[in-house]
Amino acid sequence: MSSSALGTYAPNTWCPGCGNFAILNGMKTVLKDLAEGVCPPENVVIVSGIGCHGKIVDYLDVNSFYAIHGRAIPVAEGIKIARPELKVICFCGDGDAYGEGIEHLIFAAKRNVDITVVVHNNRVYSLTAFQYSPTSPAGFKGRSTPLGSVEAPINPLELLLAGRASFLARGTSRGMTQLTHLFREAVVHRGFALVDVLQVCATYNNLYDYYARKVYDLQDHDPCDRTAALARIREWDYNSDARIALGILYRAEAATFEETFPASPPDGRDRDGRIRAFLDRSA
Amino acid sequence: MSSSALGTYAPNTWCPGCGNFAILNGMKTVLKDLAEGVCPPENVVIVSGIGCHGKIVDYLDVNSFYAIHGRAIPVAEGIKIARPELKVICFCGDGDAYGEGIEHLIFAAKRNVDITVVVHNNRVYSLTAFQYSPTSPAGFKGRSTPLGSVEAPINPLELLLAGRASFLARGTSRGMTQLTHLFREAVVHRGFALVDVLQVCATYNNLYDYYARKVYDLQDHDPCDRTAALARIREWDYNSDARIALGILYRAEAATFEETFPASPPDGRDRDGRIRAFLDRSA
Amino acid sequence: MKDFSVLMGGKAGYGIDRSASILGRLLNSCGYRIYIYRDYPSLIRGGHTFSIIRAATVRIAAHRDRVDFLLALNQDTLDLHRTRLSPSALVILDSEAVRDPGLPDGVRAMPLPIGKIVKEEGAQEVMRNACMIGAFANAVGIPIATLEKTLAESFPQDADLNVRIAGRGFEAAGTVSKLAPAAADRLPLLSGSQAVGLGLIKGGLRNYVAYPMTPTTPLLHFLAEEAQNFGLKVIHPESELGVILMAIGFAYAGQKVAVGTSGGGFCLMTEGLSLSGMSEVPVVIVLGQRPGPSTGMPTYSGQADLHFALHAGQGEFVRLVVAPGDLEESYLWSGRALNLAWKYQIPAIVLTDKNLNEGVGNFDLASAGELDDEPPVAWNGGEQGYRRYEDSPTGVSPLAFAPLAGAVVKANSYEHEEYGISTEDPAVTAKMQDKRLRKLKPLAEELKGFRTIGVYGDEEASTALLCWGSNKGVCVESAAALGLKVVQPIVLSPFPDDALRKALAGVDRLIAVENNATGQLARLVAAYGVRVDRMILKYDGRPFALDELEMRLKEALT
Amino acid sequence: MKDFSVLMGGKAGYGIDRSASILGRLLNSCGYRIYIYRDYPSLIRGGHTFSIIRAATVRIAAHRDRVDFLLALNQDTLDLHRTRLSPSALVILDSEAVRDPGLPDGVRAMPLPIGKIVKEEGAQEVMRNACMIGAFANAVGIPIATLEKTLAESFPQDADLNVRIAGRGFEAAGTVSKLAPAAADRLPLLSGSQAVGLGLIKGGLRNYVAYPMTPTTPLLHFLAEEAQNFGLKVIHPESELGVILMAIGFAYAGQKVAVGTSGGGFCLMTEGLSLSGMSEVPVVIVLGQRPGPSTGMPTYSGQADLHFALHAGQGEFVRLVVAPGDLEESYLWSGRALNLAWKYQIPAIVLTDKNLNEGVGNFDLASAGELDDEPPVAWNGGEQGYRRYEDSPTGVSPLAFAPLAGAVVKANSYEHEEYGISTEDPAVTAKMQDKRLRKLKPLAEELKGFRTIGVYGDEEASTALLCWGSNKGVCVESAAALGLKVVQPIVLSPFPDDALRKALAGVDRLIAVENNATGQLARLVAAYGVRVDRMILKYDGRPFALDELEMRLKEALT
Ligand SMILES: Cc1ncc(C[n+]2csc(CCOP(=O)(O)OP(=O)(O)O)c2C)c(N)n1
Ligand SMILES: Cc1ncc(C[n+]2csc(CCOP(=O)(O)OP(=O)(O)O)c2C)c(N)n1
Ligand code: SF4
Ligand code: SF4
Ligand SMILES: [Mg+2]
Ligand SMILES: [Mg+2]
Repeated sequence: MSSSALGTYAPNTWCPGCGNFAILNGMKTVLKDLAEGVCPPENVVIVSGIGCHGKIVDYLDVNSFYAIHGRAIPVAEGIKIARPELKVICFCGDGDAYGEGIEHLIFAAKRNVDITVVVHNNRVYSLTAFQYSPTSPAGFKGRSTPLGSVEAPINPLELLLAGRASFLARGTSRGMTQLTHLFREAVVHRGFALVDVLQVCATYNNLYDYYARKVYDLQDHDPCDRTAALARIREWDYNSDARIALGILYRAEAATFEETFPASPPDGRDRDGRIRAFLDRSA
Repeated sequence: MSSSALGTYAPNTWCPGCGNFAILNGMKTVLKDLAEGVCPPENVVIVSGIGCHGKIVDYLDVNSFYAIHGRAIPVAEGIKIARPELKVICFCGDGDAYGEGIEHLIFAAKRNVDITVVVHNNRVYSLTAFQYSPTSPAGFKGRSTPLGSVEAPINPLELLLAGRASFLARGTSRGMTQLTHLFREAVVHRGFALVDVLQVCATYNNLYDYYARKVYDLQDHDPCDRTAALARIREWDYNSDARIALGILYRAEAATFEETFPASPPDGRDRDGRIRAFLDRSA
Repeated sequence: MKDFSVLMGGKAGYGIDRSASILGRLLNSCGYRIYIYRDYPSLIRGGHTFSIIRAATVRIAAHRDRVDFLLALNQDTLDLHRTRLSPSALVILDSEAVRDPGLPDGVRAMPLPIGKIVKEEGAQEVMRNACMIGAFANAVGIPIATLEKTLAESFPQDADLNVRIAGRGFEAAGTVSKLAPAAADRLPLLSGSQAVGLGLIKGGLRNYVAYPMTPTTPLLHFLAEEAQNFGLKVIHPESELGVILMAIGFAYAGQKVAVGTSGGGFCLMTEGLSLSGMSEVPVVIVLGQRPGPSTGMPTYSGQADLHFALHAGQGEFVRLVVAPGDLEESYLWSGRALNLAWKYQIPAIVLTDKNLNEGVGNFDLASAGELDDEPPVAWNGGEQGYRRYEDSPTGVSPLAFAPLAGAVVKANSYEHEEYGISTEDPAVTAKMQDKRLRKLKPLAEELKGFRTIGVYGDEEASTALLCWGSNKGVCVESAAALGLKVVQPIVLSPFPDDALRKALAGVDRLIAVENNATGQLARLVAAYGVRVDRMILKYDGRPFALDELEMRLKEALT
Repeated sequence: MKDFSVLMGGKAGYGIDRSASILGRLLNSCGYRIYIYRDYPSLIRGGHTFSIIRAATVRIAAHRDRVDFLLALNQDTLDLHRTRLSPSALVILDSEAVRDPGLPDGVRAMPLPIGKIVKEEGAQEVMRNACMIGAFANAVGIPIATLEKTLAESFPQDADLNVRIAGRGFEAAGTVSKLAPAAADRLPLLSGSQAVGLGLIKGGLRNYVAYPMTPTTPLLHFLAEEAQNFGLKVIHPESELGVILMAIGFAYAGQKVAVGTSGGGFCLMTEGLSLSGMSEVPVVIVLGQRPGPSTGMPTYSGQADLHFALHAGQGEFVRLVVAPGDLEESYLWSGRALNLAWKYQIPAIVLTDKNLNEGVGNFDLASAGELDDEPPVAWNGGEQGYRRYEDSPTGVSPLAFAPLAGAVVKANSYEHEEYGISTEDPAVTAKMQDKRLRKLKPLAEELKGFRTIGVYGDEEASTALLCWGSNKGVCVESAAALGLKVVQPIVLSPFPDDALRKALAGVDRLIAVENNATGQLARLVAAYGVRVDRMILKYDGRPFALDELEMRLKEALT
């Protein structure tokens, strides 16, 4: 199938130069490849939160659930646990997944449910027109913090490494080939996968040049080496002025929630008989 | 003042042998000492979640807010930000602070609000009569997981270290002197402090003997050494069968939210004049 | 004895609850109909918990304050409940644990060395329960064989010891009264939670997702316990936010799902409820009420969340709200709620309370009504491709579930057009809002085919009681005693106002009986022009007892 | 011209919004009364956004669909709005950007080389706005001096360039009509959000806590911007759960606090709302409505959350719910809500909508009504020590705040006794529930002293419009035109049913006008025996335009 076939008729309303286009195109390529290979398009379900990022589900012509702000992840978990044969991919914002609904992110990682979470981390609340987010640097002058935020950001990758996520990667909206690679790896990874995309918000937080100066691709980094992963992840804390590693930071093998969960006998079984038996026991 | 003066007339309804008694008594001692020293009792406010742990606010005759399940921490933050002269101490459960409301824990640590959070970590939902909690080991057979939970626990201390908490300690409900020491240090610490208490639930998760075999007190450990702290914290993951370090694991100096927050001019000022001035600007 | 009550009490964690159900089984097996009321504080050990086991020759669903047998294993039980003793009550007490009672004359005491017996048998203290049960059995003339059988069934492990100790209690006691059972058949004893669970299962439940919260925790435990037996996935996530959204994920994937909670947890589900309404992804919420506001009194009962259930969630969408009044209705309407939620792709709320969920009584499957696992309206392929929100005369769009080649299933929380893509167009917005609300009519029509309002008592009576939920049992029984009519709406949304007016034909005095402080059902019917003349309200967390309500009714009627 | 409308549109992010307020200021400074309607989609750049600036010689609070001036900087603006053009409208267009319009005869086109002018001045494209404003000024005969003054005020930085470019636009245009302003004085222009914010500040607000959500985000921005000026702490926490609970912490500590959100965020606040009711810790929630269910249409307007606001939260507790209808009411009732919440220690909800929050108009402080920072009932010491929940004839307990030597302040979400310790005692439970609900009476009494129901139009008319919230403006104006009466409840809980009946005296036909699909106010008044004869509903996210409502009313009246 052609990746254009993956598009919808919905007019795209992202700003010119928005980093979300890269995520959209990267994911199209991956879905196209999947479709030609292991996974027919009808086996893909994408879920999103609410924010500029969320609009991506309107632009991809595959099964989707445009969920609510901060709560895309539990929807994705439910879908995956119900039908493990589905590939479930979640698109979240930084306000969305690292703020409003961070508890779901942490518990999805804890369970190691086999879903992919792509965070459009533009480090700002964009759709609500410019407030600081959990990954905005201290001093960020958004419209809810006109004198500058007094909070230092969280390091989502460090948090999730501590939370036993089994796949952690970081990309940017300028590195299409890399992004596509990371998406593919994340989607095929068995278990919970997070891709933190430093998606540039051209309008409210244009860090293209900044990132251009700071980022580097991981060379001979062994993602299975947890200590190395932690070192790379801690190199930049989303606040200070350090080098920013891109690529697959961490990867581990671990049993998934849905495969470990006690398999319940097939349904369509004699429920009537079992109900009657239960009632007899209760007499 | 006598520590008995700190008690109320409320009948104590904890089970015989419950580890919560140690937390209650330890805290009484600390409050008593504070009262004789730096902090008169009326400057203390305790806040709790809902669970067996929460009952502690009924048993301590100081200012208190018996809040709702999982949400004690934002209440404590509000109180502290409103009146920085108050000592605010939060008592939470593991289901409460590591589950239902973990987002608040993470953001209170991120802000470094100067509150103390004592988690009664009995690694089970007790008041609701026995379900697994976020720190229950994999395979835990609670009443919501009769075949054994398929989830490995989170390591709350590792999570909060990654979340930049400025004070992290662990105690048990068997180590009164130590517990008292940890509480005192946590309460006087300037910034967000967490004490994870391995509080034994005598009825549903009696780990007295287990802990007795596993725990050890930190010797010549430098809590300001983050790497050492991480090593000690990762030594035991709340799941496997390892040594369990007790004591102050991590401590750092950091500006608090309330002292960094832009001081707004004193109130009781000429608001009428300013409102009129604003209206004139808008004409 | 045609109708008597037994109270057994003691410290929490000392097997009172278990003993109560054994006493229930015992009398059930003697051919009585049973109702058990459970009263326990929010603590794990200690305090005082008790159960009242009522046995009668006819079916019952309420307890009496007045008890005929008091089984006292500790002093509290006697001191706290002596006022309940009927004039000719019998008090069986452990003479080792309970001081000389000094009982009102007429009341007989039967002191037995229960503690001593248990020690002699080298058993743990908790086995005093078995000994007491044995003594009671003999006191009411239950044959030793029946006693032994019930105990053996009740204690899979160490049956022998329990049976022996019960036997010693039996010997020690004398027989003071005679049974006069009626029923030939034997009906199972269920809690309301079990009835709800079985109804959901019969209706096709595949998944249950819940975060523990009294009074629906027993439903979580029941379904988790029976998951393998009935082929369910039962999941306990991080919070009620996780619960409702995970459930919506299950439903999107095509699997019937329910969740359970109480007021505080329901608050956290309201955003998901509204999402269910907008995305038309069906979810069933079992909302067990307890006294509020806020944490309130977790282990007690109330009916103060009716209007919250009716109006929770932003925006306007069709919802089904049902409040079953007894075990059969709990079974039937839980299953129906699941089927109707899927048929109309709407959220449904099964509104119960602690009293209904934890009360135990006889369940009659035969009389409960037909229930099946009804499939939703499925998409049959078709040329112009799949549109998740295809407009239709009923407002219902055919369902397809991933993975399905040729169908792209797009669910959306934004306003959206038929394909599922977000829209801000005014015309499309109005059209899709109409489409969703159009489902109200066929739903209301279909409900007309069901008994949405229960009518009991003297059909001709000009005075009627208006009640809902767990008050059904106590109202029906006291109405029978006082020659009144009872009108009990089971469906609360869409509200069956025509059926209500029909039910009220000939009624010139309407008395609302509710477990809240403001008369929530009374306020609801007022919006449909039905005036309530008087309200009998109780909001101390305890349900009405039969004798209590009869007394308050007599006051009201004079 | 005594009453005319100007429409300016373009891509989002190209200064349309700013230009609209400059046009408003400009006409305001000419002695007109102004109302500005803003219409924008949920995106940041592109799409199409527009504003209608209406100017009249009398105070107005609604827009017309029909416009007399269309300022088109791009093709969309003309194509999308040409149907709005009045017979003798003037279209000023940038001849470089807009193709030959082919306008209906009667309508005049004024093509100007705006793009070219701006290029010549070496300015950015966005400055085409200034040029267009200049052209418009001349077209309606506004003196150049007035234009320059307004622009200079509006552009603190690069005023000169803007003034110069506006001047070029002015020169390029001709004068086609004459102003006929009336007002001698000049009233400030405010948005509803600003009016709410100023009212809260006047009422003693110390803290504002919010998580951004349209349509209350502008209130967050306004208060954050003015925090230093008015001595506020403005905090944006992790979620609405954090918001409401942090706010309750502020209030426990004795500081007046408000929060703001919309439907989805309000869902997440309902558990805190119920906590506020039980713990008697006052919190004010500004609930800005938008079309739902769920995410719905974030940047548009609706009135579908009335019953949700009235019944949100488990259990029964007293709440104040007010729905201001214009800027002065927004100011007055936001401040009053704050004071009353503290006086009665209850939660209060200020129910607004996008149309009210983002509409801009003249604000008259003098006519708004008196507002002060009223102190709550304070504890005056006293022998038997402090009891946070001390029972009292009004149900209100004196407040003390930590740190206060000699007072232990215990707040509780569980049912509790007077000191604040948890209880499960039935008698205490009923007593404390009564104590909390007793506050309803004095609150309702005090409200009787206020204008809780607005009555407008022809007092003698037998046909009345029933409306609430932002529909006040459009209803009052069309009622005046059609000789009808308008009845507008401002307070919705405790509901002023007596006042409503009084207001409806002599009315024999009642028409509800609401921005929802089911008539929520109509349903509310039905519970008080007031029958609505007809409903005029609109639920496409757009508020009623004046001409639109008049048309629908005429249909309804014939
Ligand atoms: C419960 C709830 N709260 C608030 C909002 C309003 N809202 C919509 S998008 C958004 C945040 C957007 O930030 P982010 O998640 O980073 O997404 P971005 O726009 O940056 O892609 C908010 C607060 C909402 N829709 N629901
Ligand atoms: C929103 C909400 N959900 C659920 C509950 C019911 N509940 C009360 S305590 C509790 C959990 C107790 O576990 P934990 O926090 O570990 O406290 P513990 O009893 O073990 O001390 C729950 C789920 C509640 N009160 N509120
Ligand atoms: S506001 Fe930022 S994130 Fe949103 S579409 Fe524009 S550039 Fe992209
Ligand atoms: S149940 Fe466990 S935690 Fe609760 S009081 Fe008893 S021993 Fe303590
Ligand atoms: Mg963002
Ligand atoms: Mg616990």
